[in-house]
Amino acid sequence: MPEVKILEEVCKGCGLCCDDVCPVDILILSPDTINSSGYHPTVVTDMKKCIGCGYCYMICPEPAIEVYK
Amino acid sequence: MPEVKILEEVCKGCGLCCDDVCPVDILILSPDTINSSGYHPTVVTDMKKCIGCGYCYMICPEPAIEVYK
Amino acid sequence: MTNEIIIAGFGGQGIVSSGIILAHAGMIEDKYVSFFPSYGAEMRGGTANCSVVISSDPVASPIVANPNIMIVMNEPSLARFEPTVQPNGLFFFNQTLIKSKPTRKDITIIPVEANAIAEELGQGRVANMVMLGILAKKTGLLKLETLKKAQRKRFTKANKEQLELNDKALERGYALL
Amino acid sequence: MTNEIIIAGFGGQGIVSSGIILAHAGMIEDKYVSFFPSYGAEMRGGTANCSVVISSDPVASPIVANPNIMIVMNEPSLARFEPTVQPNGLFFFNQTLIKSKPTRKDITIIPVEANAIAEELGQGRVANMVMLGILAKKTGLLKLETLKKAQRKRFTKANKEQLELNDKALERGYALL
Amino acid sequence: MKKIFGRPAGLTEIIQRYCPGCGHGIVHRLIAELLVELDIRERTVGIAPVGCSVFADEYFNCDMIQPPHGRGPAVATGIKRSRPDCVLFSYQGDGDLAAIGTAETVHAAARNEKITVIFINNAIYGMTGGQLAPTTLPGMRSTTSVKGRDVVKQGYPIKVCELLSGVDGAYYLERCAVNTPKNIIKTKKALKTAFKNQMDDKGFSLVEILSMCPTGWGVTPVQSKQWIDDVMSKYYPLGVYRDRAKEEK
Amino acid sequence: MKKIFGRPAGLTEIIQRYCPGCGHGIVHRLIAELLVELDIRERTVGIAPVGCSVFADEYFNCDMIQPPHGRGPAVATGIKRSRPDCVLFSYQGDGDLAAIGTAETVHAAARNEKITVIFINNAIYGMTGGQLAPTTLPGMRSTTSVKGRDVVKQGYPIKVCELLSGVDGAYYLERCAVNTPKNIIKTKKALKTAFKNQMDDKGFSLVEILSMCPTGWGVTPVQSKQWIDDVMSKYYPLGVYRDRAKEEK
Amino acid sequence: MAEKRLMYGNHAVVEGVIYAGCRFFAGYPITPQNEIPEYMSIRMNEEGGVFLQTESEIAAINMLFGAAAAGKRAMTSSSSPGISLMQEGISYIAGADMPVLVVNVVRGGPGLGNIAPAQSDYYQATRGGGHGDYFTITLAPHSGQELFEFPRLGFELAEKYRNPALILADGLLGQMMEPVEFTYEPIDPTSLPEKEWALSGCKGRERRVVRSYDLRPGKLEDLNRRRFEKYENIKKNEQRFRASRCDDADLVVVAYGTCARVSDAAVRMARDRGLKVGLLRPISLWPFPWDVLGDMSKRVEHFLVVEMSCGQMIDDVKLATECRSKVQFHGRPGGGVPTPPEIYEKILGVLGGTR
Amino acid sequence: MAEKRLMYGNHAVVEGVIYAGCRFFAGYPITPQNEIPEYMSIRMNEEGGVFLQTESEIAAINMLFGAAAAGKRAMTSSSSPGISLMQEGISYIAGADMPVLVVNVVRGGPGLGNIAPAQSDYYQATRGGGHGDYFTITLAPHSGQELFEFPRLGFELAEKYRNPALILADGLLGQMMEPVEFTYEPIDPTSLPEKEWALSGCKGRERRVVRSYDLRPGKLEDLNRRRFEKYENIKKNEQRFRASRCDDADLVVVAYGTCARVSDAAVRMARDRGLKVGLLRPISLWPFPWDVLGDMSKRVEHFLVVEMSCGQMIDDVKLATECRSKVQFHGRPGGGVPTPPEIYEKILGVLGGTR
Ligand SMILES: Cc1ncc(C[n+]2csc(CCOP(=O)(O)OP(=O)(O)O)c2C)c(N)n1
Ligand SMILES: Cc1ncc(C[n+]2csc(CCOP(=O)(O)OP(=O)(O)O)c2C)c(N)n1
Ligand code: SF4
Ligand code: SF4
Ligand code: SF4
Ligand code: SF4
Repeated sequence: MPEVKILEEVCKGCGLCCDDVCPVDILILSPDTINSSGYHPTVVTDMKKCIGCGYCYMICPEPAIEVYK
Repeated sequence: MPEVKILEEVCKGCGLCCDDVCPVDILILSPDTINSSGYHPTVVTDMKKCIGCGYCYMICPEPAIEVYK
Repeated sequence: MTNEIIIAGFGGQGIVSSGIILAHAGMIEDKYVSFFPSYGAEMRGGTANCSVVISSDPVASPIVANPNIMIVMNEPSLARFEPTVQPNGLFFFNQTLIKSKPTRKDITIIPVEANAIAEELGQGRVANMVMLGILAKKTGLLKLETLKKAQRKRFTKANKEQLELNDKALERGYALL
Repeated sequence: MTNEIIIAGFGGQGIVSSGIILAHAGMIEDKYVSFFPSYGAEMRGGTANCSVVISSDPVASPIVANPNIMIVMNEPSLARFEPTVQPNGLFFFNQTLIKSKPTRKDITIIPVEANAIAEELGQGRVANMVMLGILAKKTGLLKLETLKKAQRKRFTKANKEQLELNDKALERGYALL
Repeated sequence: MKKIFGRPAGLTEIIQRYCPGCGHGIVHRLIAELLVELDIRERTVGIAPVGCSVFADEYFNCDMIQPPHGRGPAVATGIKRSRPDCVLFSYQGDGDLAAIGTAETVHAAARNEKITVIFINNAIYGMTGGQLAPTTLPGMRSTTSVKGRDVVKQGYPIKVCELLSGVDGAYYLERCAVNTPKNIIKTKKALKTAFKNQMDDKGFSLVEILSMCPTGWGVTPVQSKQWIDDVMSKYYPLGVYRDRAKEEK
Repeated sequence: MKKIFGRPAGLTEIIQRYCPGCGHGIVHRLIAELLVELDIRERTVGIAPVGCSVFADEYFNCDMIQPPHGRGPAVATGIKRSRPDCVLFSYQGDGDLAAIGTAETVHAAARNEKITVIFINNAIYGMTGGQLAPTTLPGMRSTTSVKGRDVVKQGYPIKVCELLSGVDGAYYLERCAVNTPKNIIKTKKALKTAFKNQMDDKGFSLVEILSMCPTGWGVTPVQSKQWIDDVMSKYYPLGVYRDRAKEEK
Repeated sequence: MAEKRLMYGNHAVVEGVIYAGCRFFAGYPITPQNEIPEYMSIRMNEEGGVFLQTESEIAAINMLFGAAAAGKRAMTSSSSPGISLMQEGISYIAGADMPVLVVNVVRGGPGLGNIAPAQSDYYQATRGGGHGDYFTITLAPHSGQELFEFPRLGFELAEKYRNPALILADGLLGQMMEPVEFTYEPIDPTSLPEKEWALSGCKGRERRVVRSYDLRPGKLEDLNRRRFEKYENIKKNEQRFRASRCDDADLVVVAYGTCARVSDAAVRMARDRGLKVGLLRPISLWPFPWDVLGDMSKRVEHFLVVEMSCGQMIDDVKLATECRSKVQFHGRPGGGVPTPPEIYEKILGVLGGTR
Repeated sequence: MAEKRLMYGNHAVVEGVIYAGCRFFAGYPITPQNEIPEYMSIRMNEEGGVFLQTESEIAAINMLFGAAAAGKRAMTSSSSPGISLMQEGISYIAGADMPVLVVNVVRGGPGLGNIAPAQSDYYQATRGGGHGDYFTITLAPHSGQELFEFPRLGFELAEKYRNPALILADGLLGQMMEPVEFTYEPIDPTSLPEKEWALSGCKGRERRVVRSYDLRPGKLEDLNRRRFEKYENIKKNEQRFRASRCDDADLVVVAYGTCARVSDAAVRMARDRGLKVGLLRPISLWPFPWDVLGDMSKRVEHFLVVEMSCGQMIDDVKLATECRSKVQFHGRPGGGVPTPPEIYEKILGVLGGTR
């Protein structure tokens, strides 16, 4: 089962991965967390659904996302 | 009857007008004359034939040619 | 007497506006003033800060390295700017957003619930005005009325409600001490 | 002793070659020499000229303003350069092509039928060599043999016949006096 | 579990200073991936522009040089001619490449210089604060065209692929975008071709990439992504503009 | 008898310093005729390049300025924007316009600057002594390509009309020649259109003119005239490359 | 009294340019002067002037050449690397005797350097960074007020002498806000007299030519000599400076622009402690105020030159004071800005060293 | 003795460059140095080197930046206007501490000027015509022989100090023919050591970065200070000059390049007439031979500076002699070349004036 890891401190909360990029729609910007640069990083809402397509990684400018399988 | 006047001192003897430009072929570079810049200027061989088309004037870079009618 | 002020925080917290309003207020009260934004144009990200000088003498350099008055609006700026304050300086900090505590003993620490008060007034954005209010009171540097005038010079396109809200925030800050 | 030479004529008369051969010959005879072409690269048309200096001392400036030796190959150059020659200077001129007569009394005028002699030898182009020959003899500045060597350095791609023709022209010039 | 996607070895560990949602980071990563995949990282010299990506010389894990604004292709030429075995890429923004660097770009193409040019078209001057770029769309606002680009006074945008299509020397020209995963995959393919052309000693290859600049455009990152689809790529059509490898077949 | 052809009043009386058979003189005369025919001589400001025709500032009988090498279009822009009623022409050679001046040319076109550019393509640097020009043909000899232009090392020529065809702003582009009376007549027509476009406030008009440089080419004037027919115009096809007036209809 | 406005230095320049009746700007963005083209684009639009964001600094300076030749007041602004690119153009403009105004908001160099304030383009500005014998009239403002006033002065001098004028500021002056007083009425551009050399079409007059070359033998030499007569006039008439507390000074600090502000504070510190220290602030850097420094050197023992560079203006101070006084230097290169205490320390060092 | 060849100065430079082991040339034609690219195109072809005729001088200097960063000896040549266009690039190269060789065959200026020989780019060469604090090592040949030899010297100094080097010649030196002796064997470029900073791909080592900026607070200042330590070393070690007949001189003529040749003849004239006159010829213009002039000024009463300009090097002579001697000037701007009698007259004037 694939797994996505968000590097919380690297993420700038741009939200590019959260929009319509993830085919199973499991990424959102965390409303509560705030990292030390002041950004709300992405969080995974339901890891089980991840299909490991890597689209989120692909669009992440930092990259703050790793995908494992 | 049209008439062509070559400004001998202005002509640089390039010969552009003498080649196949004149439809009645009456222009040649004078082999004997030499102007003060050291050029052999164009001369008219047979003025009567001139049809006043102005082609010689047109191609002359200086212009060292005048056409009268 | 020369007052050298730094205001620091995140972009979006009205850092630049606060600085300009302070400088403007100083000008209205016929002092020598200057405002200087931090270099940022060829740098992306990070925090924002600006320098304000209000003085009885012509301003030498508008760049403040060691402020005698410091306003800190967010967590990262606390760590960065606390060490720079002059001994016996005033250190205003936004207690609502900042978890850590300043540690220096040789400066006067003034915690302010700037964002909490601003939220109370209905708009987090006016936290900076709360800060300016308390600064004016604590330092005696500027009149409250002058700050009210000055903010009107800055926000020339704001509507009446907003301007009045700003006034209120200034007043609340001014009343804190 | 410094000899300052100008050679002037139409482009195509071998002005530059003559100058370089002279300088080269001077170098072979272990004199200080220089050659300088007239500015022309950003000017079109007109006549060509060059300066040669052959001296027992290092050459100060390779640009000759007032030659003590002048070679004039065509009509327009006569008018232009006659006035520049130093008093008591030598003035060689190509009588074949030049109708006018030099008028100065304070210089030595040496008319040369350079082109006529060259045509006799079968090639108008070697008129410049005739001039170099007579110059060498008249001034005693250079040996005939050196000029022959020097022209070979200049025309590295010429065939044997041409080189020998050049030699002949040099000799004819040399023999003129 | 194995990491199947993650920071490529072609990038250094340094955290990039771009704004949130900036397209530069995406393109950086694609290049970095190719440096590894094509096994050229150790013989590559990269060129950072003057622009937001001036810091690219810190971000790419290979030899780098940072020349004057707009002169990347000239510097690349100097290096490539000196060391033909090196792989050269010149990374440039639209101010850098299509304004001040116009002559260097056109002539590197005309010389068919064997280099790879990566051209980030974000329709704005990012670094200096959002001024009009040669690629700013008609009517689009910038800090020097606050009422929108007025083509009568400020002229028409430069379309770089179209312009270079008029240059015989250019070997490969393609326009891509990095606003969606699909476009990003295409961009990577184009970049790969552009590097391969150089490795095969073919010639001048330029990939133009429509790229988000939320800060300069004054929109959110997500809006910026959408704007490329809705507006920008209509004005700057994606596709291959020159492929001499194909033409020669 | 009446003089029907002769030195036009648009030229000064000064005898031009060009080599025998040089095409510059022909183009000068055509422009000079138009200054009179279009009645614009008294409101024209002409721009001389750096090149053999640097002396054009002595030859045209109108206000003239002589700017740095390649910057004619920028200087023209400065004047035109300051005095929109003036008619501006920038006269430039291939080194001036297509080498050092590439950026200024492309961007004046992109701005659709309301000026007339007259571009003398003689495939060589005349003034400096016959070096390779950006327009020197493949295989053609010059003093810096004594064995002929090697496209692998020295790149391909720039085709200016083709290049500018990729620029949206350009309003009118035509390539002509002055090697025969017929071509000269066409050239005059093109120049007339280029001036008219400006007078009608239309926009950037450039006429490229294939022109003889017997000195630089190392041939006789008559051979040079022939070479344009036989070789040069094959490589640089004559014709209209852009005419927005027609397209708009 | 005129209205006071709290303004960015970069905005003050723009207003100064507009007030000077200039309606032609061409330039290319570069930090730390981006606020100039940005604000200028708005102001020129309001005033019906020409605003051109160019493809490069080279295009910009040449557009100025054109606009000036057309008889118009024309200006550009940039920062160090961009000004380097303009050197050929400036040399041409000087060679054609055309008046233009160039503003350099200097940053740290060489190369890309940084965007911090600097004074390391002094040589370039005062010695002609371009080729050939020429000078540009160079003014060094030290406040928002002068940034507003110097564009007018610059144009007036440029036109009076038909020569390019330069304003040498720095990132600190450009990006700071200060009160600025609009001390005079805006000039109506249509009220400026037509230039008798301007290109405008030759209707009703002889044709005119603007050029910077003369290939006829000796002619360029004559032209250069005439230009240097003009330069002698400028040197005689236009040396500008502000001297404060110099009358009884044992030590005079020489500093311009930002360094003059900072030095002024240091001098005040020194005076507070009873030290006889003064400040000479060159306002025109070319012509440099040689004369006043020459005079002063007859009675002042020490000069301390303070620059944000490794030492450039110091050449002129030495040349002006002709070895009559001791000339010391304090410099901060690469974007460093000196502080008053730092300069005060240096003053103490110099004075201490002699006691 | 090595073979002597009668050569154009411009060709001598080319052979000097080839003999120095340089195999990279990029440049753009301009009179009076067109023979350099022309002959270079042939020689580089023969030697398998790189010859690039560029689209502009800006492209050329930046190609040099690239080639130098790649660790290769690289050179360009141009004349005044073209060198002005290179100022930004040279500033970057200096800021990145890269060695390149630039030849300026100076012509009359400013602007398009003319194509006659001149020395009016002295300021630009020695004061850094570009922005920021930097200097370029500047050599002034006065003969075909030195035009052949100085490229090697230039590269060696440039590499030793990692700094651009400049050869300042003029149209007279470039276009005259003189005998040139090939005094040393050509250097095989493959024998030159690899630079430990060159860009070549990071195989087997840390990656390398060549840049001229540092935006971190204070860092650029440090970098500049370190560069100025380097400059102090250069000043200490590399002042080059030729002094002749100076030992007993009452008057020393100071002149470089063409003016030195001409002055030498004038000095000989003066000596012939029993006047105690000498010649000091600066060979390095930066670093200027301050020290020897400083020494001389302790015993020489008069200096006469001769330049083909309105007076630029005279600043350095004044700074070096520190008012101990009288410094006079004779100049010919705009392409004028002084003659020996003219300088001799001036010498008489100076000496006469004191008797
Ligand atoms: C010679 C010169 N001119 C201007 C600048 C200022 N400058 C820095 S980056 C830039 C443009 C940036 O825009 P772009 O190339 O589109 O890149 P982006 O920042 O958008 O990625 C400019 C004008 C400079 N550094 N040097
Ligand atoms: C900045 C600068 N670089 C180079 C030159 C030298 N230069 C003068 S004219 C010219 C090129 C001439 O060729 P072209 O433009 O084709 O005109 P042509 O002479 O053939 O008519 C060059 C390179 C110069 N004057 N200024
Ligand atoms: S006018 Fe026509 S016919 Fe008469 S000479 Fe000229 S070309 Fe010949
Ligand atoms: S075209 Fe003109 S210059 Fe040439 S030969 Fe004929 S008349 Fe003479
Ligand atoms: S300004 Fe634009 S291009 Fe620059 S970092 Fe921000 S988003 Fe990216
Ligand atoms: S060199 Fe060529 S372009 Fe120049 S004048 Fe001669 S023929 Fe004409």
